[in-house]
Amino acid sequence: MPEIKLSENTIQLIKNICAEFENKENELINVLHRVQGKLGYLPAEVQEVIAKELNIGVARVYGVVTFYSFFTMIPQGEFPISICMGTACYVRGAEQVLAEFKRQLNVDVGESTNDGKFSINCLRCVGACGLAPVVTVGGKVFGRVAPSQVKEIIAEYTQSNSADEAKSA
Amino acid sequence: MTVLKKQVRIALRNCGVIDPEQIEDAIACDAYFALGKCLTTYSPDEVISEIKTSGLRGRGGGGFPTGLKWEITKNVESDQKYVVCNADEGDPGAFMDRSILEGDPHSVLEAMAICGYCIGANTGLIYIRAEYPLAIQRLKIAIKQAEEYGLLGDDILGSGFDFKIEMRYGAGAFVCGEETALIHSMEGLRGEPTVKPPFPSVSGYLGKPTNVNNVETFANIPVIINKGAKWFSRIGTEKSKGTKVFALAGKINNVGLIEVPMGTTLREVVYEIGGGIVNGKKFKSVQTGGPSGGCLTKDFLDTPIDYDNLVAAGSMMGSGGMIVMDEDDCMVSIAKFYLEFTLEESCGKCNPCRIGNKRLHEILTKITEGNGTVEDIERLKELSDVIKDTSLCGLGQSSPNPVLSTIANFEDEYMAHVKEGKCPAGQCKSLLRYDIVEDLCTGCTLCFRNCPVGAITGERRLPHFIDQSLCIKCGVCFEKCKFDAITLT
Amino acid sequence: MTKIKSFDELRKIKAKIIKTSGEANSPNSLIKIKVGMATCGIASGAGEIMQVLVEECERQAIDVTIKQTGCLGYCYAEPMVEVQIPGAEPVVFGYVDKNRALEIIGKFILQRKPIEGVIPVSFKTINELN
Amino acid sequence: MDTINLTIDNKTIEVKKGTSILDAAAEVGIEIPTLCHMKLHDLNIENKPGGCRICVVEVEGRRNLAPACCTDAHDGMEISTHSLRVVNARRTVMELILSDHPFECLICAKSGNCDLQDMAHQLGIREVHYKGEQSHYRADTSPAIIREIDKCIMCRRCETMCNDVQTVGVLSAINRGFNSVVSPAFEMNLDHSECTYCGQCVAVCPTGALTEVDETGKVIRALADPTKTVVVQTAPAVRAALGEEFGLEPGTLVTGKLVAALRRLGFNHVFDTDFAADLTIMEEGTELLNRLNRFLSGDKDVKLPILTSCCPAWVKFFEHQFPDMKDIPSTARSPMQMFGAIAKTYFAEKLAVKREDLVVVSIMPCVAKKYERGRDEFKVNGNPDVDHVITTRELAALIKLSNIDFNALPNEEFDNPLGESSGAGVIFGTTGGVIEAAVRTAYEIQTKKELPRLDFDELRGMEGIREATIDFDGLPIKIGIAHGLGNARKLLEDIQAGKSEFHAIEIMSCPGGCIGGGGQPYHHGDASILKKRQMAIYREDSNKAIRKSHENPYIINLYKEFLGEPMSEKAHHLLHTQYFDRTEKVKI
Repeated sequence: MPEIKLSENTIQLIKNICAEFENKENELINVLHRVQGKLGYLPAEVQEVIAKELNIGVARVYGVVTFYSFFTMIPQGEFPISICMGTACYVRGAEQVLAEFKRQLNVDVGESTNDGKFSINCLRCVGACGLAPVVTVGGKVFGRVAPSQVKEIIAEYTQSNSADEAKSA
Repeated sequence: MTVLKKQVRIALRNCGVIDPEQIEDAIACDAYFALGKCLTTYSPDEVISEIKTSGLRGRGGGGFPTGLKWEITKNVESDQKYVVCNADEGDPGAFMDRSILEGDPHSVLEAMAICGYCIGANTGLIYIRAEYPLAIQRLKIAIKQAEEYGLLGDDILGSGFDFKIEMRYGAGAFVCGEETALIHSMEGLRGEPTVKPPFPSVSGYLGKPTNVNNVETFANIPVIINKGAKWFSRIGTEKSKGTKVFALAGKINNVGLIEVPMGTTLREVVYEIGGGIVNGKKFKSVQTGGPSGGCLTKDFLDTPIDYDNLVAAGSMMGSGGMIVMDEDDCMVSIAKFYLEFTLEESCGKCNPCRIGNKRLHEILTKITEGNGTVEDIERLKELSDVIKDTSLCGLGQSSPNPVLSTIANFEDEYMAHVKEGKCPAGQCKSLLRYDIVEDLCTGCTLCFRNCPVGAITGERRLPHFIDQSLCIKCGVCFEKCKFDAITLT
Repeated sequence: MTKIKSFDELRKIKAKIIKTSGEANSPNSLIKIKVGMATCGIASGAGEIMQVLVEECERQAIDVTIKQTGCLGYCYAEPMVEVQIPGAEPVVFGYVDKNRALEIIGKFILQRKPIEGVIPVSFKTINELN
Repeated sequence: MDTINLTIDNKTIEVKKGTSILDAAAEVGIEIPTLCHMKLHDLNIENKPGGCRICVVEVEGRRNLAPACCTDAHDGMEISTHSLRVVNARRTVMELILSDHPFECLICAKSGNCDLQDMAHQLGIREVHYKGEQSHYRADTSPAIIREIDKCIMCRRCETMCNDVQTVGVLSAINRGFNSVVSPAFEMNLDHSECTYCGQCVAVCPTGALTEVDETGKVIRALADPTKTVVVQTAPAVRAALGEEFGLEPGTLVTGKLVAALRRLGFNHVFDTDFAADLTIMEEGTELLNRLNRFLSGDKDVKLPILTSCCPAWVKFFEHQFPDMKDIPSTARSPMQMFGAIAKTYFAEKLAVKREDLVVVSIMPCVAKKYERGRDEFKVNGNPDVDHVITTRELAALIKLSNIDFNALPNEEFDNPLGESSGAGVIFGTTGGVIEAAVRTAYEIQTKKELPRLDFDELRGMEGIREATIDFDGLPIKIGIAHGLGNARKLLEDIQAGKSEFHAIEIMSCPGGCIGGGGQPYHHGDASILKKRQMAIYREDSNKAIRKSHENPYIINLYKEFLGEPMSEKAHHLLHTQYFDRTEKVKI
């Protein structure tokens, strides 16, 4: 378990969120949503603070975090890639698109690349079934994605970033 | 151009018509009029009786009579009751509820208040997927605007009836569509279902009587009140009244959201509304009911769609996903796809679902990889029956449906996999083989240069070869070859 | 905003809203443009289309009301734009990109000439059903 | 209507409304097999997740099979508990469970005592038709409990005990679907958690997923080492339960055979923790009276109530959960640790054996004792006062391993000087016993009068929280008793809130006290066994010639020869301890 030291500010932030929900244990999921919204993920130390604030066992918090796929204990990549695996996308080839992303980035679902740039996740139906198969990168939606386009999509983000670096250099 | 109007928009009546973020737009379309009518003219019992007469059944999948559910909850004595709107739409390929919430949130808020009035609850909770940010935002705006107008809150329309609505968020668990799991999730617990009875109507959120209905069910309520139960019950079939919203997707031209009267046939949906199959391919099957449903063949194209006919045909209404498949879709793979889904979404509480679905999936994988036997198909059937018979909640009780219905309707495809080692749809990669026809290959090296794994070798201007042990069957060479020199068997 | 105190008051408010926004088909009211802005539409670029329509109408000083709306169900043809010219039936356009958006204003609205991409309405409303 | 009629396997019966199908069937002698379900009637503990699906039955007119444990019987129901459909389903579910379970029965710690194994046998499983991936997790070894959760079948009994009964909250189901399993937070080891090692999870686990750390090997090696003098002490609750391991009726007292067996195993001196329990009463009773008299004389600094401190799981519990109250419990060490301290000083001196060459082995009904003996404050220069702790179950294994025909053994007596005990020492083994023992001594010291009676029935029983007022010759002393840490929590929260009126509270972690300890023979869900053990303990007490700790001549002698008087400096050094704040501090 990697030990992350939380800053005083982070702890205060978590305490404030818990307090907003009156430190009620049945608000656990709402609290987790808010905290993940602020921090991006829910490392163990964060869960410990939440458990203490809501006066429940940390095992219960962990049990809830691991039950719901929306919660993550791993920091997301700078550009989180989500491949829709809804049925509409599946029958239109989402599996092949996912395989290509995994191959190109050499990471598995739920993992981030070593440079922290990309992470891959699957999700169920973003509601753009008319554009199946659909891939989202950050907030941007790519529709009707073919495996052959995967390289371009990744390049769009690696290049834009290296361009920024060039500028700042 | 004249188009036959096969669709009837009741639940979707205001979607695409009003600005969902302007309550005035909704009011112009009679929003909160049904609530007004109930509060001023009807007693709770009269409203419930009207809903019962309308014949409205739950649109979330089960098809339980809505009026009866309200009546049961009303009849339980308690100091506190709750109305819950189940907006945890989790079926892959279904987006009916999201469209309603994004297009006409007030229809749901109004109906929840009516329900509260009927059962004696003053608090409503909407349990919505966190994956629906736009719907959440619009609901929040709608609640705020309704409160500002006094259409939610204390003493609504001067009637003395108080009703407030709060939001609760799902966090990515399909099983939370099951009402006991949903309630546990709202209580900050793992979304594990519990054995019913007790039903939520008796003991639900925080142990209080709780009426849970789905978004589409609620969206129908104001129309029933405004237009009358008789008007509503004229639409549909004998036992399934009104309309049903479907998310039509898959290999169909007009992918989209449709609302059709109960009793419309699949043929009308697929060919008239859906515009037929993409690229003129052959229709193979329609999957309804999501991971709990089944696959219907062309033999059912003329079956009128309603709750009972779909069950009789080996599928179910479900929440309304409708996925069209063509000749390129392998039905064994489709069954496997749905199993993968249930496997991931099973809560793990009961053994048949936790372990049984895993074993089903393993057997299906074995078949799609060409290692299956005829006995495996029997095994699938036996295990499916036990999982259905013994699982704790609806998820496990219906999870083998895609397997059973594909075996029942497409046994020949299963047999082709296990007996001949062939996937008739050409989808199971392990059963595919790409070869280069020596005589046709010009040695242009295009396939060689495009192969992602270096499985193709050969000298320029001489025939190339595919190393089968390296080939990942991606099909790039097949697509790239300009001389049709690559065969797929 | 004042709270509505009775059902009667709600009825009056409805009448007032309809009056101010103009009867749908009265020839005197404004041209109305609706853009389908559900998740599906937004994912297909409805936001940009909205932008283009607003800017173009401002540029050409055309008096219209443009508003967002929910899903009409034609996901395959997103983004969707519905135009209602006073006195006429509303027309729904699908597959709207920037060019078609400009065409809707330049050709369909200003010149009242038919353009490509009309999606036939395939449903009845509750008021059509008796 | 209060009763309903139904038929089960063609037998018509009348039962009370609200009876489950499982209980209704039991009334006509039909035992529907269960796996996850567990109901400890007298203790008000029930685990009923309805998850294993072994107890499914066929109900006429119902679409699917019904779980008998959590389906109420209804009027007119026609139920079949062994139709082809039921048997087929039940066996298939069992095969599925086995398909995700290691086939290690031959070498599993739970072999012969495993509910899963029994069920597979009962259902006649001869082949597992479903094969596939099995779950694999890292094994976790803590000082007291081993978790091999490859063997977890998700019955959730441990969760019920840890969370609902004990309110320790260390365990939770984690993950989802096939990957779900019961685990501490972040899948860390138990020793990183707030686990008290009470062992109630071990006591109810139906498989080998949770077991105690086995120390029998170490004991065998110590016994075989000619350079060591090995002494053994046995806790009071052991003698009331050990017989069960050898087929004797629950509640059979086997004190004499126990002594004989230990002697045959090769222990040099067979002593009794009951002796140390008497010593505990001398110290704790004195401490109680000190605090009480200071309180009565108006001392505002004195803290009351005083809480007992013999239970190591309870000690760890308040160190984690109520560190602000760590000055309230008595500072007296547990009897086991007092014994160790006296054995390695007083007795070692008597034998003229070096501390390092004296090995103290404890036979305990408890797994937390394995943890307690390792606490740093109970070591001298790294040498622990107690070297090894084995449970009642481990002792039984050791006896069997050594080819001793337990039931044929004669009754023998404990050795002296650390083997003689009063009846007060014996009743330490049950809930309410420690405080009753304390009352017997404290009364006579305080009032300087002889007790008019020795049996305090008002302190006995199985209710989770009990209270009584004992008349100390005109001075009413209010006493509270809690067993089960959830019940203890309630009393502690009252104290925290300033609402407690008790002068003294006895707390035992395990339901029933030590007789229901995590190291006792498995009760397999039959709580009546605990009652029988409790009866045996009280029987042993009433059979004793001496029934008050301060009248134990060896105790009197120990003070005279060695300790001086209760709470003396020497007693303080050897017999008292301190507590620590164990709350996890989040790193900043």
